[in-house]
Amino acid sequence: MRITFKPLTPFKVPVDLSPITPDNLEGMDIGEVKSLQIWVGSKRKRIDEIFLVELSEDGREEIAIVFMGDFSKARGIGSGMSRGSITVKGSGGLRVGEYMRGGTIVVEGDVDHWLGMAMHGGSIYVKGAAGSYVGAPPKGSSKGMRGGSIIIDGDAGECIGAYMRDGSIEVKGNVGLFPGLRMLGGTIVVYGNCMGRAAARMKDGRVIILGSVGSILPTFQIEEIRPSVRGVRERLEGPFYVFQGDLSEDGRGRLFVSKPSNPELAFFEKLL
Amino acid sequence: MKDVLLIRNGVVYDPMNGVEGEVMDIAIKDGVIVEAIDERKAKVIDASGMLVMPGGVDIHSHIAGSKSNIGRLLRPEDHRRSYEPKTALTCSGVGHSVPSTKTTGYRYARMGYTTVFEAASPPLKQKHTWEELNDIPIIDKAALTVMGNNWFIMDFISQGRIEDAAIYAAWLLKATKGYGIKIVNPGGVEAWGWGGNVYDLDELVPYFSITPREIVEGLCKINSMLNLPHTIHVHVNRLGMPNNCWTTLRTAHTVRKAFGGGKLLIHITHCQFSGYAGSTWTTLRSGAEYIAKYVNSVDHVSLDMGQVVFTDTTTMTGDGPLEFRLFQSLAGKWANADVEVETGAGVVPIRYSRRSYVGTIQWAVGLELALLVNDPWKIVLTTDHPNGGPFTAYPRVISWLMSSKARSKVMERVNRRALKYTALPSIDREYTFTDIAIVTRASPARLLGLKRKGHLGVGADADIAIYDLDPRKVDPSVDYRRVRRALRRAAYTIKGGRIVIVKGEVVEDIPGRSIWVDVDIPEDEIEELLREVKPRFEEFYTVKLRNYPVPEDMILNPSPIKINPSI
Amino acid sequence: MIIPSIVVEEKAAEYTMEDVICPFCGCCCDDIIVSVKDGRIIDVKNACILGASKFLHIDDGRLLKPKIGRFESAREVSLSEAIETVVGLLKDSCYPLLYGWACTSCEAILLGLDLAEILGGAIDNTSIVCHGPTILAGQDLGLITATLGQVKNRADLIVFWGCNPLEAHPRHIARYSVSSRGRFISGRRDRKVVVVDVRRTNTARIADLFIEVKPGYDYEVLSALKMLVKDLDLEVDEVGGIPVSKLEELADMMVEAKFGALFFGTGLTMSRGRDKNIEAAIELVRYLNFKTKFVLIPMRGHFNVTGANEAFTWRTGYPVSIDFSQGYPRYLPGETTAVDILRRGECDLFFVVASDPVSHMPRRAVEHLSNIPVITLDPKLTPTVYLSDIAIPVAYTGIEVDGSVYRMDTVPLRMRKIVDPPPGILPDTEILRMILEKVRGEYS
Amino acid sequence: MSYGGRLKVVLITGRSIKQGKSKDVGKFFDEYREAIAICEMNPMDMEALGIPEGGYIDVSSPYGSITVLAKPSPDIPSGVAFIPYGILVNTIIPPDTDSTGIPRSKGLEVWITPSAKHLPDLKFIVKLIGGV
Repeated sequence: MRITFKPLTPFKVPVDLSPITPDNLEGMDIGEVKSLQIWVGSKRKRIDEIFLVELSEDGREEIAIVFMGDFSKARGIGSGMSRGSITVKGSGGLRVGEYMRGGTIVVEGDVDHWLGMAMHGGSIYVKGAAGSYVGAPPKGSSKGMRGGSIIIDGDAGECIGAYMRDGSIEVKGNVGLFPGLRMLGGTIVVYGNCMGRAAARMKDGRVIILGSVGSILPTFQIEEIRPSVRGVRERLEGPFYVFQGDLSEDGRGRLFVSKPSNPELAFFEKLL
Repeated sequence: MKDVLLIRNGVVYDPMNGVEGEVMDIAIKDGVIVEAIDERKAKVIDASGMLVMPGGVDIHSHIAGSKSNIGRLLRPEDHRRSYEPKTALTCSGVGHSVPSTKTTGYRYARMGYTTVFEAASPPLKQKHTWEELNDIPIIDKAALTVMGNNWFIMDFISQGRIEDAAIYAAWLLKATKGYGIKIVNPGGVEAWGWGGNVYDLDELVPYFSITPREIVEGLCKINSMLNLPHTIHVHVNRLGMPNNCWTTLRTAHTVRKAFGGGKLLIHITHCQFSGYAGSTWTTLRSGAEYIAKYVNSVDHVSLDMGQVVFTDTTTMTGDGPLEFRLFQSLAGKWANADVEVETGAGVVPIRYSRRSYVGTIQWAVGLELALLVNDPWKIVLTTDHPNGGPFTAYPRVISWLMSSKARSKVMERVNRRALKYTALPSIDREYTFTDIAIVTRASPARLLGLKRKGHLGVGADADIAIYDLDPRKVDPSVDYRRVRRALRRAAYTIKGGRIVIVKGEVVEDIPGRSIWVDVDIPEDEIEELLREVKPRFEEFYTVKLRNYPVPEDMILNPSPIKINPSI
Repeated sequence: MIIPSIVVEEKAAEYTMEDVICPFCGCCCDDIIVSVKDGRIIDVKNACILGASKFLHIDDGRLLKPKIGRFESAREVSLSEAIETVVGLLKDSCYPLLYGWACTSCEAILLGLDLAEILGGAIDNTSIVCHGPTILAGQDLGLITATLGQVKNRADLIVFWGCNPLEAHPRHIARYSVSSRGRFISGRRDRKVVVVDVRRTNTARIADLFIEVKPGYDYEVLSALKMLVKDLDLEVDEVGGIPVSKLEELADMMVEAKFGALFFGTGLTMSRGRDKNIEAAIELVRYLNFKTKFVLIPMRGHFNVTGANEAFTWRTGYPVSIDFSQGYPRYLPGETTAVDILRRGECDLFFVVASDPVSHMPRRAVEHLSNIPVITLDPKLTPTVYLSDIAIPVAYTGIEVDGSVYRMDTVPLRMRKIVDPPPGILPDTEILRMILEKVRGEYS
Repeated sequence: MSYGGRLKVVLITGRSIKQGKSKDVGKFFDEYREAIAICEMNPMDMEALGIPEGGYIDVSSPYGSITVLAKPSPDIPSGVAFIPYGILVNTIIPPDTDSTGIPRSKGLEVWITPSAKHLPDLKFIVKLIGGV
């Protein structure tokens, strides 16, 4: 079953879409879906006051939700979902896939900050760019991403995978500062460049950067050079400098940095 | 009409007046309990089959002030899991272990508590404490003033100028609108100013020629010179360390040696945290038996439990070095906030785990204290909110006190090894409703010297809790769940003669009163002392003497208690 | 003297007030002497040039009448008309943003929180664009701090990192830090002073050691210091443009201090890494506490920006950026923060109290104000007032009206009124109370 | 680096005593405008660009461009420029906060070129923001 939501008019204020998940819509008929209430700014509104809702049978039992349009002011798309799928044909807003446990989310445009916040499982695929704190726990908590996978085709912001414990994040574009901040486990692969300070304060886990990294924090120590490393779904060809850290945290994490993309790190070879 | 209220046919527990489960009526007029009223004009609450007690009194709870706010700031994750949306009558709020101000008031009132004492407020930051207390609705409140590491007090005592120390303390209480003398790790927090601590009653405080023993004895003397309604309120040295029950007993005994028995001299607060035997954390044992034995044999000591509850909470205390030690073992968040000349503070989040050895010992020590101290008038139920757990856990604690079955249920799931080193499994004492009314109402009110609280006699404040629970029909020993549920949400809470809670929901949002002691010392004596103190005061402090006191116009609904000192 | 009040030496229309609290920066110096003649402040003693300028110029560039209309099309209106119009706009809004609150009293801030809660709007204070990162880092790790008197009495090492007190907090040096005298420290000669900055500031000139770090490399330098304090070896010779030997010198000074204080400013909070820079500083101080006693104290800007954080926190649990749209306080940086709400164009009304966001926020963010109503309460004619659809003049907190404020180290102080405001001008608390009452009427 | 009369520098913003003092005098007074429309630079950088003392410069970022007065200051390292907080410098500061709530007001890379323009009128800038 496929349910499509099209905004009647562009959003002017934040819209909380967290109740519209396959889990919540299961067993509802179109009337029930339309009468669901969500927060639009500080007002409670019925779904059919703001969306054109269409339901079509595609012969599958699983619920597929489609959001059509610009959702850059939306919050919490796919919040806590455990099954089914959500497709956003447009931008996705903040906290897409927060606390997600299963199922899939595909966003065709960009998403804002806190993508896959504290996610436990499932998979997220963003075709555009993502903001900061991908997979990170909400402020103040240290329970980061615990499973599942996130793939971003575009760039991503700062602190992706902060406090991450397990699962994987792959970014095809460039990332900002601090990928893998305070990471405890899991894998982050950045195919593009990193602005710097990769894996700061990491305790464990793996951060792999194929582009340039700016510089390596003084709290990391070079260990070896490896011809290739295991990525998330494929083997990545290097060679890679392998750093261990963060030493100031007694960390045992690994930071893999492509040797060809970072000629300025050659001086580390002398230390081997 | 609104001010005349009749509570009809309630099953009343009022231990201070010797009422134990009698069915009777209570008449209220103009906010106080009266002999009788004209029933035709009164609003009547039908309390038949319901438990009626005085409003709860919390003797020790960290609800307001600088360190509570640090706790709130430190813990967004604590707020996200517990929030209350606004209603037509009430403000919204958040917080499981460190609730926001409005929520604090509502939650206490929902449990039938009507008077709460903020446990420790540094004088320099007492304006902050009062701003928060002003913002806490419904309940009456007061704050204890921290003095155990105050340079001026320590200097005066060590110079033998006890009268001047007393005048200074009286001025501090007046200036900051404090209620009593709080001592936190005497000397140890001053040592924390250099990153140190003191570990023994007779260890010299660095750079001061004084020992913790002299501080405690000095302030105890001052307390009686000033005729304060409450005794000194002491958080002892070595709190939260193994084998500290001996320090606790020596602290309690030192004031007896100095001033004799016969009357209350010292309140040992959150005694659970200072009731450990065993020399290391791995060999930690309960020291509750030793403490209870001593308390049973003397008449100058009172305690509050500081019960630990298995939950995620936030520890906060003026004992800066204690929080640093806690941070060293937990390695999570740690906030520290030293206060010049006076004290320190620290905040560390903690999760008390049932499975942990230490957690289980801690849980057992609090209950053992409450069950082994024979006279309930010597003990008060607290969790040292939020240190042992949030105050919202009181109904759970009550169910453990009233039912050995409830305790066994928990003991089935705690750390087995730890249980072997506590006496708890062998204790079958169960609190009665009278005992509960004592440890949650009458005893704290008496220990604090609140004459109009904690009882339902004529002339008492009409602060009353009514619970949907018939003590004649429910056996708390068996049906402890029912008791717990009823105590969580009062059927009615009456505060100052107004019905504020009905069926656990706020029906009227009124401000409570602000209580402090106004010690009547001749102004010229204070002025003379301050003239002498001023140069040093302004050398040590970063604020002028004139900007230090809490102006009275900052306080909402002031309700000072006049005290005549004997100096 | 039991409850000493400000002494007013009254001679007809002339009087002098002592121990006045300065309403300029986060130092909140409380020893100012102000002389008044015919209702005007004519002299200020003890204050720094910044504070004195504020006291002496309260009548300049003042907004004197409520106005409706932007720019040149503004017309003067009565207070009641202005308030009616404000209430009408508030009622129609679905997601208003209430912003400012750093230059007013905690009493006004609490009323602002009431208003935001009733309206279901977002409310933010200016700390988010200066020491917001300090708060964010504090929420992850906890601040290790002390009141300024601890520094005055005990500190034998003072480090200023990315701050320039001689220009931003001119009396800090003499009253609270470098040359202050206390019980255990008798002045400048008992102390070592270190300045770490990207340029040789005036403050750097009075330091025993100046360390010039490459702009944007504070995080690396702090991380390296943490390694050195933990006695770990560095594999590089230079970090952030500083030779490791110099960092070793600094690390040794820190460890050997009996009581060290690290003051930091926007040089850390606003540069590359932002809140993570503060996290690194906190971690450094944490480790230093295993070896000695060390605290860190943020150099807060406006006189009550700390109070705004405190009042926000006790009422809502969060120090900045509260969103009440779902009926209870919610908070997430990047989502409920003022700059981000404006950048995404999500609020439908902007209500400013005691701040000038048009000047102090990035233009790309405040450009959203061209689409929505803007309401401002301010004593002065600022760019924000100029842009506002409605502006209501208010009295100066701490000069024309009482109020409670918090110093940078969270010490609470009570400000006292010195002179009357110009005729017809009310305190912001009064205006907010009037608005609140009418809004409550509309919503009940 | 200077090429073709352009210089890439790292921009630092902050408080200056003049800005702090004049902001309470009045933000539409010349004193305030003079306090914030100033850019402190290393004298060598100014020389490289051929800017005389008291000459005007344009400071540009991807978000906009402003004209300010150049002031030599030997305490500023080469490759760094300092402009006090205010409405002018905020024209070129990026609005994105990377989810921290605070824009990156220090450490932004900007281009400096000698300018033939004059100091802007602050009211005019406010009107641009306010949509006139």
